[in-house]
Amino acid sequence: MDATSATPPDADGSLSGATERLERPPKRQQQQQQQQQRTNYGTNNADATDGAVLTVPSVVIRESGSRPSRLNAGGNDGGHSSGSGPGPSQHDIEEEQGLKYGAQHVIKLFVPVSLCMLVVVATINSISFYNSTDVYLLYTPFHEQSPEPSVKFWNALANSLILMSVVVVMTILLIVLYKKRCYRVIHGWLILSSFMLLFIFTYLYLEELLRAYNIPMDYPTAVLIMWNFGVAGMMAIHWQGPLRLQQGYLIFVAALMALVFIKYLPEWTAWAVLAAISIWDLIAVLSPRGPLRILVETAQERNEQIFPALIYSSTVIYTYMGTHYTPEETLPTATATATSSPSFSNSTTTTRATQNSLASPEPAAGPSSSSTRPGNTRTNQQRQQDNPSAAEEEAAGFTQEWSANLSDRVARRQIEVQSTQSANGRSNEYRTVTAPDSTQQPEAQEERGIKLGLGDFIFYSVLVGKASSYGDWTTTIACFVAILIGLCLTLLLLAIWRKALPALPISITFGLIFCFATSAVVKPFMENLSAKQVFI
Amino acid sequence: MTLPEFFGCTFIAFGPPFALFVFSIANDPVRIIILIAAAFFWLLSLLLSSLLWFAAVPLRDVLVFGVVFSVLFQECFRYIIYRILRSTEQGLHAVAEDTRVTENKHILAYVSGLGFGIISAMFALVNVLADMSGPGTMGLKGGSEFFFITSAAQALSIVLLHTFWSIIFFNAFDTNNYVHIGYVVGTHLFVSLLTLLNADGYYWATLLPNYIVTVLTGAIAFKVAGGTGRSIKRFIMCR
Amino acid sequence: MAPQKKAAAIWLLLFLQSTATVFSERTRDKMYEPILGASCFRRLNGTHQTGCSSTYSGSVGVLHLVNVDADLEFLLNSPPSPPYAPLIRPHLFTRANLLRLKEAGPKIISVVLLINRTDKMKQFSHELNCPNQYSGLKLNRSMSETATCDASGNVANTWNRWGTGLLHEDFPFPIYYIGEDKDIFKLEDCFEKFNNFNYESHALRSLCAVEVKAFMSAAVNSEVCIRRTNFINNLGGSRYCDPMEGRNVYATLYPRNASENVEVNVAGSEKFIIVSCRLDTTSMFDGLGMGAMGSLVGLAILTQVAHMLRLLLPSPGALSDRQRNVLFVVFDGESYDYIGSQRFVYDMEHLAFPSPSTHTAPISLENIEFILDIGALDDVANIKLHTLTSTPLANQLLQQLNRYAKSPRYNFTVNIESNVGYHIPPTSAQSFLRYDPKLPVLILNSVPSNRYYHSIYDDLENVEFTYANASKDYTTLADIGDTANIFNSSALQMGVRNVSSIVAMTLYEILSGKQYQGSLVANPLLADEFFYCFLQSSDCPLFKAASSPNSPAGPQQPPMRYISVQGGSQESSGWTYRMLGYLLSHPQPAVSKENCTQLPLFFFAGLNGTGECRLTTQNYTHALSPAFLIDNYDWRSGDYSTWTESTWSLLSARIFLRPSNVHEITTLSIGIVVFIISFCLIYIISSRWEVLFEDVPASNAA
Amino acid sequence: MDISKAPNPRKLQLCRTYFMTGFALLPFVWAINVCWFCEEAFRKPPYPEQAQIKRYVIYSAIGTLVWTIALISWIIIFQTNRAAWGATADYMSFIIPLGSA
Repeated sequence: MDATSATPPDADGSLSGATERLERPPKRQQQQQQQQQRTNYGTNNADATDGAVLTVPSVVIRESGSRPSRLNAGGNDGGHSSGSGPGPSQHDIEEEQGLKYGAQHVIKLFVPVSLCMLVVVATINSISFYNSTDVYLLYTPFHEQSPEPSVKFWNALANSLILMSVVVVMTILLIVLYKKRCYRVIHGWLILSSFMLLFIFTYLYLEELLRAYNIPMDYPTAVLIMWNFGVAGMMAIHWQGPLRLQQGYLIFVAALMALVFIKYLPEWTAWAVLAAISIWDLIAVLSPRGPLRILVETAQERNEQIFPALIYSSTVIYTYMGTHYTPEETLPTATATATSSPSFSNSTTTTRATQNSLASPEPAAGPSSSSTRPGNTRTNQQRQQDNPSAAEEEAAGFTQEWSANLSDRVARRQIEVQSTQSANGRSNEYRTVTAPDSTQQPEAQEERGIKLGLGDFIFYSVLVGKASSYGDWTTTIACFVAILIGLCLTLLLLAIWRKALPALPISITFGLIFCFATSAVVKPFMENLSAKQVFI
Repeated sequence: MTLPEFFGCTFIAFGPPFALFVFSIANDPVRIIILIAAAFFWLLSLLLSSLLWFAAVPLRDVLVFGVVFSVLFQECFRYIIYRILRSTEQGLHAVAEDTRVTENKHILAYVSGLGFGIISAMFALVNVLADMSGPGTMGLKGGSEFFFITSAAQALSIVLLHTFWSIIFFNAFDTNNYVHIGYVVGTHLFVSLLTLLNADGYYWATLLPNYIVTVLTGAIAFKVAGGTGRSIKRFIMCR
Repeated sequence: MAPQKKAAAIWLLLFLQSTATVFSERTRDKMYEPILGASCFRRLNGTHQTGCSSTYSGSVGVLHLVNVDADLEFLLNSPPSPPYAPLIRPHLFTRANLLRLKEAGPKIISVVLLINRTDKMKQFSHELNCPNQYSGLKLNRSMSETATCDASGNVANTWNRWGTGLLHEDFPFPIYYIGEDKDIFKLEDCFEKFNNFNYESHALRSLCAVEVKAFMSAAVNSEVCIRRTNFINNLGGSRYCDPMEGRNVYATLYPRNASENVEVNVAGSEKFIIVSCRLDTTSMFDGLGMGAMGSLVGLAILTQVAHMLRLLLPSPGALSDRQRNVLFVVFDGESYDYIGSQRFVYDMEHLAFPSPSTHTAPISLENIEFILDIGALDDVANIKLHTLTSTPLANQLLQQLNRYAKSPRYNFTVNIESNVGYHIPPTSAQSFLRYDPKLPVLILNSVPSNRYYHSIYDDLENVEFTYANASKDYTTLADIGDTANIFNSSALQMGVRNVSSIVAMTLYEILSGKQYQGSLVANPLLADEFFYCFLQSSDCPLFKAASSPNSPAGPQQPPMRYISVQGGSQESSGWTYRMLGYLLSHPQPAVSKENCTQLPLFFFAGLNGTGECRLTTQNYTHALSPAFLIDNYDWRSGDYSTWTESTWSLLSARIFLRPSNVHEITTLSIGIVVFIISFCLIYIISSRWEVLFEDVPASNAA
Repeated sequence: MDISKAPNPRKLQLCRTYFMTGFALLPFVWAINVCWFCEEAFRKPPYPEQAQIKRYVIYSAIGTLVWTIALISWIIIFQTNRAAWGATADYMSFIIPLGSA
């Protein structure tokens, strides 16, 4: 190790030793095993200890580093989380932590995003149905029939403007509803939209899939498959199901949505919409009067825990904690958090319940009473951290039809990460929880999950799918890489700024640039090269 | 449908890189990110070089021109990556799951090199592979039926070469070893220009030297990364 | 701002101009070579499917040029690396050979290519020996085959003695016709270069192969595919087959007076002489086949008769009986069990002809004085007048015909004989006779001598047509001697002139009750223009004159005369409609262009392109078999035509090198080996990499 | 949600609900139930509710198996006899293949 980065770990090392002795050992061994399974260079002792020490301090750094800061933060600005600086040093440490979560969660998002894109691209290339636009949406009255590029351009512009206005209207409507606390309506629409996706669009997908391969199928079988698939999906998404299943369903739903966009949007309109959406995203999330921002703030005022319906999150911690402490109360909580549940309709009470369930452990849990008060603030803050996503979820409420779907996707498009504080809050409770922790360490990372709205999945996939629909794979790959890099940057900014960020602008901008540049400039070059088998 | 050909070539070209990815990249998020970042930078370099090629309309059919410049661009971007990685080392150190990434700088070099290699091989091969899955093979209008398999082999050598090059390159800048830098750029140019012969079907004339260069570079990289004959012996002795 | 804008503009321009110039070639362009041609496709009737279809993803076969039967034997008995795609010349494209290929099955023979090398070709007809064998006149309802032709008996007595009947066979492989020489050269060259040596090592070599994509959606028979098409079983319903349908064209010599309450009164006292012929032809391959001799000659004669009568009898005033009228009908889809005429009879039976939209009284079969059907006049010099039974009408007509035919004044060298009995040709008349054998039906038909009936080779060579392009007025009648210097007496145009003049004169005599004395005869120039339009190019004077002024010129190809399906190109019926309209119409100098908009008034371009308003009498009737109108029609009953045409997504062919199995397997195994080795190796290295790179710190000491 | 963290009564309740839901022609739900609670039912140290969970899991497994067999056999029957059944088969079909009986 070189001298520069030596000191902090050492300091932590000692601390970590202490904490370790408290309750880590089982976990540490288990950590070793994991390393052995995961990484194959964990065999000899030096490494093993290395790994373990490294992991445990990584928990503890947070402890020592950010607890005071948390206190300050809690004191100064009632948990307005935007990294309001305590000492710069601590700030740096926090940043490092942010980066650290970033590093893991970036991958946790890469996998599903890539899977979603994979599904879309594979479909586009195998099922010609999704490749040709013959039917059009109600919202794109101009069909770009004329050969004139200028006319096409105006058509595309007009279409995208119409779509965007629909989106804006829906979002504002959403704000109103949310302010009026019409959770029933919101949730009804939410269920309806996912129902549509899971049944109707899946039906369409199955049909086109079978037709593409000319496979006969009888109605009893088809209906049975649809029924099973749909109901299981509704259960997994809106009620309770295995996390993997839920994530799988969310990815599939996003892919379906993307395919529908690709299928029904005219050529240029699709591109225009992509651009417009990302701009709108920027405005809605960042501008002080942006609707999503307003939603977030209302949510924060109400101090509500809101369900992440149709948002891809790798976290299950609320469920876990809630259920762990107050089972009967937190049934709604659990549903309301990990998966969006019908029982959210009686939201306020349940969220209160959540709060209790979250706050109550603290006294029992905290090694020192000092950690309890922060604990409370923490939970609040954490809740406030969650709210953006929450707010977006409400947006999901609005989806009934095309526009609705669109709007909620748009509204839901936002990245949101628990701040270090909340993370520590959990890691703190962790210590007290003697849960059977075969999967605790991964959990510990999963909990402060970055949430990525399905909207992002959808529009990323639309971009890549559109690119691949031209039958040139280099373009597809370029878009893919560009989008991932954009996502990386977004998450980096997220870790630095600690505030809800729009996930589309950077990625989509990169994606568009690379898509057009590749198909226009790089493709001929590469094709000349690969035709002559020249490698560069 | 010559799917066999397709899978065969895919395995040849992307099997080893895939194995490398699975065993040495996949389980460390930081490495994955670096890999993708490297790929992104390679894309940038390609974009620049093809823009140049594109703008220079008269020189379009003169592939040598494009090749040389793209090689130079790639090396420039390799250097840029080097600078970036070295400057963010502290951050990385804090971020990294296991500090080996930063302890052993060669891992960074290796990862970014692999990123370079994979993306360039993909760009060179993916469309060919896509065309391969049809019912036919090469050779109707000139071009031998070994077109695909040689392309795959070339792609593999390119992946490995990029990895080795990056290791040598990074270390060379760490140690101001200009010979190595020259070697990297030189061999890169040599290999790329050599592949120009493929157009005339001198497959062995290109493949053989390329693989010789690959092995040579691999050896140098191995030495640079701190391998020695003794270590190999010990490695084989399994002690 | 400004400089930036400028820069952007420059970049944009650069992109645009350069993207235009950039030529980038995908690898597949070097692997595949498209082959242009026409494909055989699938048609279905009530009981069977006929024609051919490729596999869903396209049939691939190794090219093998078949020059002599021995090559075929080689393919069938000892194929080194099947499946093969024999390149067959027309003279080897016989029933026997094709059936053997069919028996060999798609494992051995996956594609058949027919190349346009017509030397050695003696005949080429894929129609049955008895065309429309199952839909003609039947003696009694029990028997399924027509009584007018004996398929089982002596082939010489059948109506198409050279027919192989392949048009009604179902093939498990696609058959692709390559007409262009350059494509044939491509194929032969590829065959010579890669396949035509060292046959033992075929299994080890990459061979030149062809892939034909001609996948047909429909299957089994019309009943099944129509049922499946009509049954909406999911969101995006798919069409499997479409019924063959077209348009019959009819025109009356004199305009019929419009009557309002059309549904009640039948055209009581009106008497019609129907002169009919067929419009369509068919062939095995999509979009090919002109049916020059098979059906076009008849149409030409009908056109000229109509035109001549129109000029000889300008107004009903000249008639002995003013209630008389002549109805010229051109039936579509006759090649497929008389679709047009069956529908025509069906409509008349149900008083649905003409359609109420024309506001004219419906015509029933009682209104028909007699029917003169012009069949296939393969030999325009020897014509038979066919009738079921010898009636006074027939005798009188025959005698009149012969009078003009034999008359030294005109010296038409035409010999017309009577033929009484059941041996009547497969023409539209059979539909009428089938409805009621007692109908007064006379058929002009010659002894069949067409060796290319219903084939792609029944073209202008078959009728030895050469376009005189005299560019004179063809809309007037010609004097006997006029055109002798243009056409020699044996020319097709003259033959058509003779026959049509004879018929026209006869009809004139019948209508007006007095013999024709004039010296004017039909104008061979009209026949000349007619054949030019229908055999060489739709962009021709006659069609121009018959269409409205400054309407776009027709395409350079002749109009397609296959009936096809709804939405298919109905160009032949369209052109016929305009042409008959033009030739039978009466000029209306009084009416201005503005008022000359809706039928029956039509504004023709006219002979010299300066438009003229004319009162027309022509119209369409729907030529769709009644089988598709009757609910729950029994598809096997054979009462009406049940022909449908399958839908398909694309018809294409391309040649390429098919890699040998050995090559594929080696590639795959090498790949797998590399994959596994690399996996193991890298696993070992990465598991013990510390050992390998022991002195790491030393290296990054710097 | 992560079942391993849920309290035992909750597990039992979930398992039962899934099992009951399965009766609504939902073999897939049963399959999920099996995969989800297999660990709970067999690998975990025993606790009071485990017996019931085990029972539900086993029943679900059986149900899934029966359904799978039934479905597969039906599909085989249908595909083999589709051509023979003619119109009925067509009216039962979700996708009728192109170009074949």
